[in-house]
Amino acid sequence: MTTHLDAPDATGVPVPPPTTTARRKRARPGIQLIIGASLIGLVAIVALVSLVWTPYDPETTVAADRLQFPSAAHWFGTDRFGRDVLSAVMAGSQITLLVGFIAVGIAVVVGVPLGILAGMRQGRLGDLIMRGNDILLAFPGLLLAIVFGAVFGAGTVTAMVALGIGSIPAFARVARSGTLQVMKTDYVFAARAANRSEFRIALRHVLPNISGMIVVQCSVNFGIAVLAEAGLSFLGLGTMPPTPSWGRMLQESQQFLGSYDYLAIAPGLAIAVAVLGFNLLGDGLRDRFDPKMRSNR
Amino acid sequence: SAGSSSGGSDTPSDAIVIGLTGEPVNLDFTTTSGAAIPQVVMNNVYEGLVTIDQEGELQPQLAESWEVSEDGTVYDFALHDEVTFSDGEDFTAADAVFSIERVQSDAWLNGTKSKMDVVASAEAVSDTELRVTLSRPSNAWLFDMGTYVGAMFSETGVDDLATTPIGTGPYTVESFVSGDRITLAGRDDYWGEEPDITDVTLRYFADAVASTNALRSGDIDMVYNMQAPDLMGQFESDDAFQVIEGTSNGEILLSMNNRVAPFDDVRVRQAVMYAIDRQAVIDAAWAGYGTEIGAMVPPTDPYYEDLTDMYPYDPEKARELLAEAGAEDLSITFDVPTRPYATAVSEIVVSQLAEVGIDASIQSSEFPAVWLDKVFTQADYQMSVILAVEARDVLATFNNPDYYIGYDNSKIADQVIAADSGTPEEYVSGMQEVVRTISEDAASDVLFLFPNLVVADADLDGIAANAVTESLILSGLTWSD
Amino acid sequence: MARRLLSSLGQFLATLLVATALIFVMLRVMPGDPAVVALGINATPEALAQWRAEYGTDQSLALQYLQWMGGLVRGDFGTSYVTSQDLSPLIVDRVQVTLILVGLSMLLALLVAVPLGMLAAIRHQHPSGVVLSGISQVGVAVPNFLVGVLLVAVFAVHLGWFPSGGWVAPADDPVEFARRLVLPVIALGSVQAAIITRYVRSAVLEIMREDFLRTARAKGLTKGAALVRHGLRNAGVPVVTIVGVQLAAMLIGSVVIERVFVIPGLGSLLVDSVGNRDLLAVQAIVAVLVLLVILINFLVDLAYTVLDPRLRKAA
Amino acid sequence: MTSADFAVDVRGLTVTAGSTTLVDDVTFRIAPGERVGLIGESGSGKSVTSTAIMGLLPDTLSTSGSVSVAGGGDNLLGKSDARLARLRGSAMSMVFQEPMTALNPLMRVGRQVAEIMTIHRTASPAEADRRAVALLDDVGLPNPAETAKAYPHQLSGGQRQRVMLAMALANDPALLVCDEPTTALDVTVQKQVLDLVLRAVTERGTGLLFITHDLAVVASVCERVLVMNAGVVVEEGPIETVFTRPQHPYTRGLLAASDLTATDAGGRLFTIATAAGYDPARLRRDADAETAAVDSPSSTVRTPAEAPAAVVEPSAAPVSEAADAVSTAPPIVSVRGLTKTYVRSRSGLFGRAARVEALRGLDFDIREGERFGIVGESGSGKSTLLRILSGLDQPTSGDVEVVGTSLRGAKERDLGELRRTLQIVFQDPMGSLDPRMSVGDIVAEPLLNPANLRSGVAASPAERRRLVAEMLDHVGLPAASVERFPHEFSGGQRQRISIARALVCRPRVLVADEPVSALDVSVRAQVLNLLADLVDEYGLTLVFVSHDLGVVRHLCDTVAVMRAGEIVETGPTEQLYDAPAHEYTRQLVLATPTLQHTLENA
Ligand SMILES: Nc1ncnc2c1ncn2[C@@H]1O[C@H](COP(=O)(O)OP(=O)(O)OP(=O)(O)O)[C@@H](O)[C@H]1O
Ligand SMILES: Nc1ncnc2c1ncn2[C@@H]1O[C@H](COP(=O)(O)OP(=O)(O)OP(=O)(O)O)[C@@H](O)[C@H]1O
Ligand SMILES: [Mg+2]
Ligand SMILES: [Mg+2]
Repeated sequence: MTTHLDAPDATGVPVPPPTTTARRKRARPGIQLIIGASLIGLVAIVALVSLVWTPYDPETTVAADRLQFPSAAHWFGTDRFGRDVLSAVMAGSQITLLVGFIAVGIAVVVGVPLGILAGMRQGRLGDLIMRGNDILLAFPGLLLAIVFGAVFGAGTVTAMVALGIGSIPAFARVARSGTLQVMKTDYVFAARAANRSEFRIALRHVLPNISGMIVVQCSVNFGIAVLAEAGLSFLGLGTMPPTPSWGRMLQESQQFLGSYDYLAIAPGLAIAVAVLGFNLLGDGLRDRFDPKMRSNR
Repeated sequence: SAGSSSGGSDTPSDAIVIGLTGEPVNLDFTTTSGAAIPQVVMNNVYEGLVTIDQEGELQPQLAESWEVSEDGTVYDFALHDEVTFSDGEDFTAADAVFSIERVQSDAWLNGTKSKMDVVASAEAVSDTELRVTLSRPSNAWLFDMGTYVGAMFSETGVDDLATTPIGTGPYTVESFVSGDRITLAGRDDYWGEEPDITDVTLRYFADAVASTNALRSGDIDMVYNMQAPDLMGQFESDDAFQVIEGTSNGEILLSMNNRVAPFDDVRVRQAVMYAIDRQAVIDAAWAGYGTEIGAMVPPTDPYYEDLTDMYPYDPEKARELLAEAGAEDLSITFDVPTRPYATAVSEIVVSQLAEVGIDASIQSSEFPAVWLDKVFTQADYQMSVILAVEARDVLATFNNPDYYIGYDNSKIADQVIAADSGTPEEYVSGMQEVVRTISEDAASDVLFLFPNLVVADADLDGIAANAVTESLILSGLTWSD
Repeated sequence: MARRLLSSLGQFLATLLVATALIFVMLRVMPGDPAVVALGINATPEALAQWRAEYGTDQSLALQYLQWMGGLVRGDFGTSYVTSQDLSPLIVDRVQVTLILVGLSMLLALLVAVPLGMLAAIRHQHPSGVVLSGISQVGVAVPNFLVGVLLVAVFAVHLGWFPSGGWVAPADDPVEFARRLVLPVIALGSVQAAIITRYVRSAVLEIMREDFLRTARAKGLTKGAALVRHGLRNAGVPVVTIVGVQLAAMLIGSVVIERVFVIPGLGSLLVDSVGNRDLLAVQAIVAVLVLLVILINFLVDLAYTVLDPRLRKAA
Repeated sequence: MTSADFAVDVRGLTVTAGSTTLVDDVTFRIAPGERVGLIGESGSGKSVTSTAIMGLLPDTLSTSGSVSVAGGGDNLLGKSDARLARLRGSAMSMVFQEPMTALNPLMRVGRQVAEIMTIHRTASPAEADRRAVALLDDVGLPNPAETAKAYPHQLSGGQRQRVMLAMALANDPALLVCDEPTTALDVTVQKQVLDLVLRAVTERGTGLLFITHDLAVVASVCERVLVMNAGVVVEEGPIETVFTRPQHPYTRGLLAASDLTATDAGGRLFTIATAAGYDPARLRRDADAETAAVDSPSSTVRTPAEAPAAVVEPSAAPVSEAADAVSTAPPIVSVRGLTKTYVRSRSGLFGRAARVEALRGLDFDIREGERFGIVGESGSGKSTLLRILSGLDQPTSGDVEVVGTSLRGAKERDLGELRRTLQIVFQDPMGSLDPRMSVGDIVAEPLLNPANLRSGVAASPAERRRLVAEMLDHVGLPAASVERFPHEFSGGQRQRISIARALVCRPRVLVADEPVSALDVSVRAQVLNLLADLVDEYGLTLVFVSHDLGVVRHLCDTVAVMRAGEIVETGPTEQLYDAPAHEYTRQLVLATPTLQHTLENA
């Protein structure tokens, strides 16, 4: 499709212009940035701590302890296998972050170079890349995840990879539109006049100047990936038991709604906190990288 | 909806909406496997010469009566007169011959066709007299005729089995909205006693919670074969509903691949048997619903014997056996099909195995496709867990070395033939011996008998809660007021 | 304009062609023999071979692709291996369900999000705007299935106001159809509303900084009037973009809501067909979904052209 | 209060943003029909003042004082938006600087003009549409009925500014505020628009507040002028008086820096700092001489006026000496039949590509040591030509030879020699510096490629640091700048960084694309002086592009005039100015407002 309008990108996030004035003033970080970073920090710390310690082993079942309401021994209660919900929520943050990191990582590693290439080599190659991108755009991440689940077996890895591939177009677009803007600047002409190779220009001028937009896109897609993983786990196509996953905990808690509500509250809150954190972080970063927006928020 | 309190809508008392899980992909069980199809159509749309009642006993259906020859190979059936198919054709002995021969023909693709192998010939003596000759005596055959293998088809009504099944039963399929519902309508011209409820809607839910939500909000009147036992508690304490724990034919089988290490060693298999606390599995995985049966024979089968004491929970013994087999610190993979019961069971089993030093790592296998391909067809697995729903399947499971369990049947093969060909008494004792042998060899661990959990509006009567065959019998249902 | 249309159409078809080829290849590498899945665990090799011959799965890939494409062009998706049913009417049914669900949800989302987003933008410095913005921010972070599950728990199970799910075709019973749609549409629409509110807000904020809005005020329009008369259409482009993106995502994303509310939509059919290894069905559904996504992108493209005269003379 | 004695009355207007004061106690009054100019450097508070009058300041700024508009009642400051909205567009209206963005891109311009009448109910919708066409006709738009149906993007900048004006005048406001309405326009278009404004306000007796940073423009439009510096009006009076007898040193500085025809004893342009030696009165005398020159095109030699001792006539002397030497030197740049056609990327598989003929057959030579100026209006192909000369773009046809390298079809590796000998300075001082790199890195960048160095050997880091420091010193930047980033510098300083980068490898040819047009007059003089010095010092050949004739005239010895991708005239600077042979050149010269010229007319 001819959606090369350098209007909003695939995820619809309005593309901020390259950060020509990024370092302008060390403005105080916005409230969104602070809250977002704190929430993500919280999730990250919990994930790190859970690597070495959780109150109980999140995978060990204790038949005698099943379905206990929150207490001093089990702050968030226990599930139907007698597992500690707090431990499971803590350990679940690992999967959440992992899925986010890998999915976004794949999208960045593939999408950004493609986007830069398409932006720097307009003409056949660039056209070809963007056409391919448009085709990929027709396969949303969730669809890929479901189909890949069939092909390679459902699971965390499949979900991460599918979601990652599904977000490549978003990154390629952002990178391309940023690159197009950077390529129009005089400092790129100056670098050319100074006999710098295209590769050096990409590395030294394009990449640093579009990094702001990429970072914003990363945090947005991180949130999307977390939600998508939860949805997939809800469908039974995401993280497989016994590995704790927030989406699956939520799905399993369904049958206890009305009698053991705490089972739904803990993972539901965890998902909301993580996604909210990434979204706020994204908004905050956007404000920071796009000084135009700053005065208005 | 009918009779239910909270829904508020007042459907007439000849209607019912039943919630089920596991939608049939089509209605043709002759070419498509899976219990969901016979669940709907057997006894409701199709009938057999005989049927299996709620206690697991054979009862006459289209056959008024039958006589078996002295040597047990010739069956003379006297058929009901005035029976018509839903397309208006009369049911005659010729149709029965056609139906039996069809199972043996290429038209019938479903694997269960082997159950008809024993039939040498079938002939229509008159319109109401049918003679079936077996190549050898078989105690199992007549029972099998009560399952969908024995369904009676009309010679003229087999063109579109997938969507338009034509049988002699009290109902016809009115519509099939895939992904949502099947509606059945009572026949005016049914040969037997017409059912009270003539307007039956079967709604399919991918998820047990959704079905109970529908029940609570009055959308449906009954949830049959509920897959979320933890929800039962809420209904037990509610007077508007009745909760029934029926039995079934389904055994939760912890299958071990007898052909590959470490389970090619009988001691390791026995160690697993001792390592599992089956009651704890039932309690945690299935909220206490389910029955320990000790072997792959449900109490409704004639040759049932209580073998639950054979392998009591004894982790110490398990560790000893493992040590003896030189298999301490065992690491195995555990292929778990993506079914609620399987994931629930596997989490407990893994925990219990860990206690005796077996480190089982769960590997999810999508069900049915991946599980069937990998575990079942290629037998590329070490341990798995599956609900075996077919009736009298102990022999199908263990009396075949090529089966995915890979149990060496050399000890039982002859016993089996002998038992099947013997008198009913010899059949029972012979089979009990076979089952004991299988258990001693710890071919696999039957964790428990799967309950058929039913929750229904308190005013609903006549619920056939025992799933002795796959069939869900609708004709007895009635509203109490 | 006509040329632009034609060129978009050409791309539309080209994309479709490549996409279908991709789908085809992708699904051929799917493990699980459809014959075994269809015939079950005890099927004989002869029966399997017979089945394969009947459904043509023993032919070469290229031939199978050509046959499939030939069918697609005629609007024939083939006969399912598994259900032995003609896929076309089934898929048409399911597409309708999904389109109704998604369309109504998007409508609801827009009805809520456009005014709220504008309000949040105009009042971005007032507490009310900040609160609105905060609510939408939280709304975006809540998984829609959670909203669905809670809605069922409260409004269907507890209060009994609405059915807990299920689907009735509008032609069969329009009232029941509407009653059953209320909760799923709210569940799917509310999260979308939160997302779109954020985009409307930022699009309007962006527009509020535009020079021509200052011009409009200099002409004698108040802030609000200027925004309504001159800002909205300009904010339309980014909003149309996000609506397109979200619609595309919802086509498949609605599967979760379909599951919660037991709605027989295309997404559920896909998940079921994948589980049944109903290769042809999966292939057909993915093709339809991809076609719809491409169609949405195409329409979004056209919408840009309608909205923005600057894009009309391009090409 | 009678509405007749003033168009606007501003008393003690003060605007603050937090603790900073943007506009400080500004008081002035504009009589009906009076034309008042407001001048000052960028950031001096001109726009804030005008937006405050219109009541369009953002809520974050606070105001005090009073603003009254004829027919608008007393003090408007602090009145509600709805109340002010009734006055805006009827009692007072405004034309903004940026014609490209000030109109709603999605609405036909006719509707936009008609709207201002329907808003104030001065005409019924149908009547408004009809009057809109008449107004478009009034502001001299061709084919007004058609134009009314056009969208803004289908009009040129000048046409859009006319639409703005039509809009502003629709309801016969008492006050018209114009904030730099012509800064973004070409000189020829600027002249038309200025004439139009002048005529319109005179006809209607509208009070005019005209904001600009261009002294010549203000002199050509206004009767009275306010000079603003850092939010304070430092001087006020009739144009004549203020421009010839400025009382405030700041005013004098502005005048000195604006006057590109005057240099100090060292032959350098005056800057605000060196303005003390500048005699503004010479403008008046010059103006007389100028009139004479233009009036009698036959006289090709300019008679220097009786300038005061401190003022030496423009760079004419040194340049003409150089010119002699130059004419014999071999061409360092040789262009024959150069064309460049851009194919705008196709929008799809079947889309047809649009072609833009940016250059259509250029022929010229530039000789070693020459200072070659290129003037022309926007879009005439100046930048395209420079890009091709510097090997950043390929010619479509024709031959281009720069320092012996033929650029036609040249691959990147063939361009080493070119890159070493030719460097560029760009227009936008911010845009040409990578905001993510420190100044040291920016200036050192050309040194990273050994091919750029005379020696051909890679420079060691220490060597690079030395060369950068030396260069920064040369362009007058402190050594500590190395560590800092572009945003920490002012516009003039940034342009110095840009020049340092261009010269660090000691090129022989320096190509400059409008290097001073984004700068304030005060800084402009400094940068021009620096350029002149460096060209002399390094013996550079200079290719200098500008749309400002004055700048080219000061700096270059040869000028080529471009129009629509063609060179319409080339020749020695003085000759071209004094005896333009081509009609277009003549128009250009006439349209360019100079202080001398306009003061004479005033
Ligand atoms: N909304 C605002 N908030 C804070 N400071 C502002 C705001 N608007 C303008 N300023 C500051 O007020 C000062 C005067 O700005 P103003 O736009 O009036 O300058 P100007 O004379 O019009 O300059 P130019 O010639 O560049 O248009 C500048 O320092 C500017 O940064
Ligand atoms: N990359 C390009 N693709 C297509 N057209 C271009 C491109 N660059 C320039 N043009 C067109 O070529 C013509 C000449 O442009 P150029 O930038 O050389 O003009 P200019 O004289 O430098 O104008 P200005 O004074 O505004 O800088 C214009 O019509 C412009 O739109
Ligand atoms: Mg200004
Ligand atoms: Mg230019």
